[in-house]
Amino acid sequence: QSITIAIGSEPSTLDPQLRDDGGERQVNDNIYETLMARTPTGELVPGLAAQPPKQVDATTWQFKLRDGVKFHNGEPFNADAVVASVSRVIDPANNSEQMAYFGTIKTAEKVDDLTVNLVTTGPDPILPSRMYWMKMIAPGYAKDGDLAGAPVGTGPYKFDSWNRGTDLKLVANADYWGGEPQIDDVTYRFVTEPGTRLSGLLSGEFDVITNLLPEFTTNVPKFAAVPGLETSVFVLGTDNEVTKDPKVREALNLAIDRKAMAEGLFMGYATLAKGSHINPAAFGFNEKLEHYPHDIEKARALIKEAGAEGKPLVVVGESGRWLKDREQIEAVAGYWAETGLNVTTDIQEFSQYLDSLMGDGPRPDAIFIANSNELLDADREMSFIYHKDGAAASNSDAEMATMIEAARVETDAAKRKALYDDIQKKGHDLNYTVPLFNLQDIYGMSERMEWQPRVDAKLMVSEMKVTE
Amino acid sequence: MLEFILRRLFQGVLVVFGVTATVFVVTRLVGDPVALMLPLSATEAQRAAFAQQIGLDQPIATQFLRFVGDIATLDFGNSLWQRRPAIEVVFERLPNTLLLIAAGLGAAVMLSIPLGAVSALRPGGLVDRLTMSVGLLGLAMPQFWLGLVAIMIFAVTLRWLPTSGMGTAAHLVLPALTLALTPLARFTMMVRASMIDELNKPYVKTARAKGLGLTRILRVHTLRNILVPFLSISGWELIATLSGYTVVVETVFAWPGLGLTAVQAIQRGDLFLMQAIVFVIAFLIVLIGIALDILSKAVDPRMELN
Amino acid sequence: MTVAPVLSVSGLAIDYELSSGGLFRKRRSVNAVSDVSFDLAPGETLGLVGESGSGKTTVGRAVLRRIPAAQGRIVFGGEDITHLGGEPLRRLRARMQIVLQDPYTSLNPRMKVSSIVAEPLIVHGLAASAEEARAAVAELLERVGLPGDAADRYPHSFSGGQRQRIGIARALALKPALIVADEPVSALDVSVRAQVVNLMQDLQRDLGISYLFIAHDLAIVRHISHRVAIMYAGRIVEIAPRDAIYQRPIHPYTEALLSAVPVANPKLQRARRRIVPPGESVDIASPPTGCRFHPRCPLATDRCREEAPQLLRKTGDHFAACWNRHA
Amino acid sequence: MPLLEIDNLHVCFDTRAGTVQALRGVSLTVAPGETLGIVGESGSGKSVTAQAVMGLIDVPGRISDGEILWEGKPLAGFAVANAARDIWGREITMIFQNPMTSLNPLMTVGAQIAEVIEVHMGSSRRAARRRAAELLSAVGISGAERRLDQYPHEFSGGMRQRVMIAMGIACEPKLLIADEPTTALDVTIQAQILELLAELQEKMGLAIVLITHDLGIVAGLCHRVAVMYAGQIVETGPVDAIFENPSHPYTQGLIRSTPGLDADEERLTAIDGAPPGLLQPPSGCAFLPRCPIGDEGCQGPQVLRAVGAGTVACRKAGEQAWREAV
Amino acid sequence: MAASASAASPTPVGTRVPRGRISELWHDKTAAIGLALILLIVFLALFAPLIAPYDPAAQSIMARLKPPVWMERGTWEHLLGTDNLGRDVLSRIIWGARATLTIGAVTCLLAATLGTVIGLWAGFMGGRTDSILMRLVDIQVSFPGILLILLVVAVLGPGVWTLVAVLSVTNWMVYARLVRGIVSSTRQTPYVEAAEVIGCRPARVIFRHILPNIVSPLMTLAILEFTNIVLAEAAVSFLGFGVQPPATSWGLDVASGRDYLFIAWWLVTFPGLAIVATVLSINLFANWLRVTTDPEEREKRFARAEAARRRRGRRRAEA
Ligand SMILES: Nc1ncnc2c1ncn2[C@@H]1O[C@H](COP(=O)(O)OP(=O)(O)OP(=O)(O)O)[C@@H](O)[C@H]1O
Ligand SMILES: Nc1ncnc2c1ncn2[C@@H]1O[C@H](COP(=O)(O)OP(=O)(O)OP(=O)(O)O)[C@@H](O)[C@H]1O
Ligand SMILES: [Mg+2]
Ligand SMILES: [Mg+2]
Repeated sequence: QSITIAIGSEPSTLDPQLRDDGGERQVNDNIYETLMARTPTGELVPGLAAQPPKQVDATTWQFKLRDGVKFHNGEPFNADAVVASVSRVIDPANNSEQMAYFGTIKTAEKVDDLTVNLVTTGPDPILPSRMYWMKMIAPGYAKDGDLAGAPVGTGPYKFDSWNRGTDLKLVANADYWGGEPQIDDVTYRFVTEPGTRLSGLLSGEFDVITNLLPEFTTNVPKFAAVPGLETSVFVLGTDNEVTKDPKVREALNLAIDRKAMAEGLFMGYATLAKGSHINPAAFGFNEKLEHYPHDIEKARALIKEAGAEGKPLVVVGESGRWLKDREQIEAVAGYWAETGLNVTTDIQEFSQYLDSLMGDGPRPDAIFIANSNELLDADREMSFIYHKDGAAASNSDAEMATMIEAARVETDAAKRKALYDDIQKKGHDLNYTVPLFNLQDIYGMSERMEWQPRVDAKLMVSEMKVTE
Repeated sequence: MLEFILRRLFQGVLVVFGVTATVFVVTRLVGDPVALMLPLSATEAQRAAFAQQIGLDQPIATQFLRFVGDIATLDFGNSLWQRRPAIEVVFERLPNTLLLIAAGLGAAVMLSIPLGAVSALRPGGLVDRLTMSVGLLGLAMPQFWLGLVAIMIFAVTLRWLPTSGMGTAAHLVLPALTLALTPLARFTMMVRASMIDELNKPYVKTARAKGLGLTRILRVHTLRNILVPFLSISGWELIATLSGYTVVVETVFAWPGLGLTAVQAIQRGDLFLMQAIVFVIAFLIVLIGIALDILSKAVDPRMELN
Repeated sequence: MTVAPVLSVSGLAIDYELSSGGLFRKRRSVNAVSDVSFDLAPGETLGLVGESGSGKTTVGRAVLRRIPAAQGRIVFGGEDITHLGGEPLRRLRARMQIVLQDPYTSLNPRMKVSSIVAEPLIVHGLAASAEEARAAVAELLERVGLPGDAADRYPHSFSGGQRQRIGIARALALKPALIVADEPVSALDVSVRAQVVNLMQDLQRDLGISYLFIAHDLAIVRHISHRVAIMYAGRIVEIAPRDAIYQRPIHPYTEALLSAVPVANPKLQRARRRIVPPGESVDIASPPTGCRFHPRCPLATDRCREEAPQLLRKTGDHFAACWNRHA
Repeated sequence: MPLLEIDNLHVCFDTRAGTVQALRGVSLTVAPGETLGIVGESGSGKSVTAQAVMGLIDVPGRISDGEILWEGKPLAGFAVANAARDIWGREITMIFQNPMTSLNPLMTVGAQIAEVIEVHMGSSRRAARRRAAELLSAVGISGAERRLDQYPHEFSGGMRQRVMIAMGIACEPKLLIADEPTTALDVTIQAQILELLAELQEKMGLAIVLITHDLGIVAGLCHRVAVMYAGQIVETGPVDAIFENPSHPYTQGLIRSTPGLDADEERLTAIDGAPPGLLQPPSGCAFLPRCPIGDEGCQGPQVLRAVGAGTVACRKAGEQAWREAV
Repeated sequence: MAASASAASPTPVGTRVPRGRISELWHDKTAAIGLALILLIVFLALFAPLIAPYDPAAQSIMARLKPPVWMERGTWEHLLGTDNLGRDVLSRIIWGARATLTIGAVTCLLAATLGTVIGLWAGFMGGRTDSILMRLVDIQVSFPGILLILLVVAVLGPGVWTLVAVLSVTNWMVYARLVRGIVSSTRQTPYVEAAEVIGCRPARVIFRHILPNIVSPLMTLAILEFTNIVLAEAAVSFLGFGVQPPATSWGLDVASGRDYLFIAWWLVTFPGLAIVATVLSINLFANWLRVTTDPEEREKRFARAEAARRRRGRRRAEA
């Protein structure tokens, strides 16, 4: 059988190691494999590794490799391939955008044909998770093949053709070590507009479309929703005139009727964020926290108490980047206006917005972001938003920064988890952020498709089935 | 003739130079090229290296000369988005756009002449009023809207045609028709109006006095006279299509042409790619202009070529 | 001793630019008129005849200083005006006026007759407004035989002949010494034509105006002119008092021209011997060498082909430019 | 039997301002081989008459009354338009005033001449072309073969008029209508064209209707003259009679206001006033307001009646008193 | 046949007094409708704050995607329904008229002023100045319009005023051409020659004799160009580079309604119809205006109507 999947953007390249590019990943996830993998529910399991890695010392992790795996071009997958893959990504000359994930890796050493040691610059408890992100390439093909245009991996699907701008086709890998997948070939179509994707699905051209709007779940033949990687949140400027008062910040959290928003905006396909912006599927998520209640009376009282009535509050955001971003921003601004603050929204053009989010200028009172965590580990989101030096952080809490740094090098999983719980509790109590929702990914499907999407948002064709 | 082509080419060079100067002023003087062209995450070192690479440290005149030199050698730099030479991306997408335009404008031309002629024969008649109404609507309908409505009706409700993308001939139908409507309306009205004018000219009186039938007069006499203004108006439409309509239509139908690429390039802040697109289109427009002038000359021996 | 001429033109040559010469093209120009000389006495009418494109209008416009002269001198009222410009030229305009051919386009359709006729007075500071000039306008309109209510109407409500009268009234407003009339009656019907010609003659008699009267119609020219100049391809080929030209033409072209004019008398016309010169008029952009008429001339000799004849006195006031004819 | 007979022709033009009554009862005959001159004031309906004969009156104009007979058979009207097409262009042809615009600028001269031969004579393209070349020579254009492939703009005005004439005589018609064929041309060229017409008539024996302003042309070329005024024919007659002894005061005035090349009148005799508008033409004599001898009696309708060798539409014509009055 | 010709009785010799412009407009139904629509839209735009039932930006999460009133779930509170944020579609369209008309008017004004000045200059100076200026026009006309606009917007950032500026700078050429054409042809007309011979100063010649000829064609052109601006603004806003939220514009509304095309057709349909109605009514009216200010065209139109009327009459007679 063949299916057609409509994805939002065309890969800019098919080189799996250089770009941080959603379109590229959606295709290459089927061609390449990684040492570690995740189950559809997010549990970290060995992939090309034969078993979970062992920590040899504080900075060395040892991976045993699966035997008998072959690349599509016949090259064997072995320690050399891993070393070549790792070295290529971290080679500064390649200037890979994925270094955000692999910055801690110092080197890879071959132990024997099926054993590799990965050495990190410091203690790195997240390394196994990181290796879930690094695709393994064939060393020979990397030298003289066309990695960017005609990829060769070990995965269940082989590259077939790519008409730039139009479509890209993969065919099943009959020799796949995990068994030949059910679907024979898959065609990707690149359709930016959600409306166009939907119409393609409705007209029967597509079998799977990504990012279905919640409103359309009733219109499509079939759909599947799964909690996704993105959490929407407002980061509050804790040093700003008005928002430096914790009472004000608390009021901002209490003013919002998250349930109504989830129902109204997302038709229920959004989970209320529980006290922080950490993804519930991620390691380190604090299950004990509850979402902030909706209590507009108290919020008003708090604002009055803080003497902030009529004070200006500028809400910064963008439009069109994330699901219903503007809707969320404007809805929240509406709730906040009810507390008595003088709220204005500033929807910025994206590059300007990025500057507001991560630039050196003064921090906005509140800035919207839909944060995503591909590694499903709390470290990244905490460093990004809670750590005072984090790119999107708006606080100057040195104590919190220390806690985050401690957790980052703690290799004992239980201890690390406890640390993260504390950090989240602190962030929650001090109202550093206004977390909104953990957004669900919704996929539209044609009648004949059978598929349960994954929490990590990977489009694994080998997990799909067609009933005819 | 040769002199004419040379002169026309020279004017073309002036156009391209004008576009170059405009782009230079806009990107280098109005905007800060480093901020515009590098991603926000670029490091200071990268910024400095880039500034050096495009020669920002040099005097404006030198910068401009370099800019012109690069363009003359079709060196538009690497697309930031696609990480390969921008001109490569442009040449890859250009045929798709040309295909779309050929289909759309071709249909418009083929349909407009009979429609306009028939309307002109009976101004105020039923056919005429119908054509005029549709024409006026065609001129009033924004193409993006028309495209969406067409998708809603023909692709989703009736399921006759695919909604978007490129591939089979069926994929071409909706975008080409959407693209065709405005030019079709404009052409038809123009054919009709000039046909009516032309039919009132003295030479038509002569032809009638020669005892020729109306169809022969239309076919042999007036049609040829309409061709010259028709050529020039279709030239304008072609330019408008190339540099405007396609952007919208390709976006609506996810047609992988230059127009869609332009929108994506801007969304991704890929100014190099955008520049390359603008220049290639400008260049095409110049070529089209020359071709049309030569064609007009072939049709109308009176034309003074200048 | 004759009186000093109002207008004296000598050796006039005029070039037209064909292409304004784009940025990189060389200018091309055509010599429309060359070596034109004539005098015009006060109260005299000089008829200027010639075929289309022979340069009649060009001479008229040059005399009015509407186009610059490439060569030659134009003396008006004793003053050399060849290179006059700016304010002095504007003031000069009061004394030389124009009547144009087409009565339908020579009046601004958006102005009332009173404004049109009063405009010369206003621009020369003789009246502040059309209202102030009312009396003068009324007098002028009466002078050209228009009804009294004409002043408040717009040009479109007048017939061709009446419009031409309005044009003449405008030209008269400043009491000019010279009027250049460029085919003032060509566009008019035969029956109306006579009205305008009569008016012009009356005005000349009463006001002593000189006319440079340009026309195609040899009969009309004969009727109104004291002297007649015949132009061919940018040159005057013959100039003489009226009767001399019509009865004893010297230049072969004049001869042919006169014989080609049909006469409104069947017997006479059928009996006339016609010398129709073969071929068409010359293209002044590429004129033939020598005498410009030689390709069509029955008398042409080698000399005519090589050397352009000068306009020479043949007898008395009779000048002609021909190598082969002498009186 | 006359070749062409026009009987009580009325033509109106519906304009915004109202209905222009361009022709108000025009009757004319043309005999085989004769030259009829039509003269008259601008707007008197000369061209409209010719166009009506050629079936060229169209919106906003219409033939509201009257008949046009060609060799006894009706020619005007919609129903016969198709049948008449073989008469137009073949038996009756027409040349127009402005040779500059009357030829299709984008077709070669040869093609335009050959076209009419192909359509009416059913000749092959090659034969038609050969004939076109002959015709060009016949109208005095040298180098005909080469000239066939040129475009009208490469010809001078006189030559274009010759081309028009070539087209007009291509099918050896019985009647050629020439609507001011020389008005746009210089006197010497005009003389050439007129001579050509006279010559052709002699050779081919065709009848010519010559429309003109110029009494001189009429005098030289025509056998009979019809004088039009305000959409009506006011006088017809043999050319000598008309010039020597005009019966209608308008004809009189016309002839008198035309200066000659030798007469020495102090003043021209002008006809005062201007012709009436045709939106509401007077029901009686249209010339009355300008007429030196008209009186209240002229306010009734005037009909053409025979006076001497011709016909006149003036009730006073032939009266002795009138002769003296003028 | 002869019978049918004579049966058509001669038209009564009646005088049709030229009717007044207004009643003439009234008789041309399409133009009258066009003008009425234009007036309505202008009225809506002028008094948007008073007329619009809601603040166009006021959202209500609970009242999202309500269909128009005549549909099953529609309510009288939102006549044309609500959008994905629960904003009132009718109010947004009314306010959108304001944005569209303002942008169109300002742009036309700027472009027309610039173009007229340059056209006057070129036409009056003639010669070299003229040919250089007109060459400039030729060159700029060959610029890739919308793409260049997009490039500029990419650099300067999207926004209403960027759009207005860029559209003005890319649209002045038509006006320059028109004005220059009229000026240089009017300069050739005999009455201007006469005025100069009389001794009028250049300023008087321009203002008294030349300029009055420009006004009406310029108006007509500006009106027609206005529709082009409306369409260009809509297109650029649709692409996301024009008017930016929270401001409204019809093009922008179509763009944001696009994602909801299948469950809320009204989001795309109504703003789209607003654009169509605006452009169509302007075209209808401008057509009429163009013909009406040109006596020759007027006569032709009359003749065409007459011909059609006569054809109908004939058909009826045959039937
Ligand atoms: N503005 C101009 N530019 C170039 N050539 C011109 C211009 N005006 C006139 N000419 C040329 O100069 C020559 C003389 O023209 P002019 O108008 O003086 O002739 P004319 O005797 O008045 O003719 P007509 O009897 O047709 O009015 C013609 O060959 C004409 O083509
Ligand atoms: N298409 C038309 N629309 C309205 N009126 C017309 C039309 N054609 C001719 N007429 C009117 O018919 C009348 C006769 O016109 P016609 O052309 O026959 O005059 P003419 O005698 O040929 O004049 P000229 O000597 O100027 O050619 C005129 O009053 C004219 O206004
Ligand atoms: Mg002249
Ligand atoms: Mg006529």
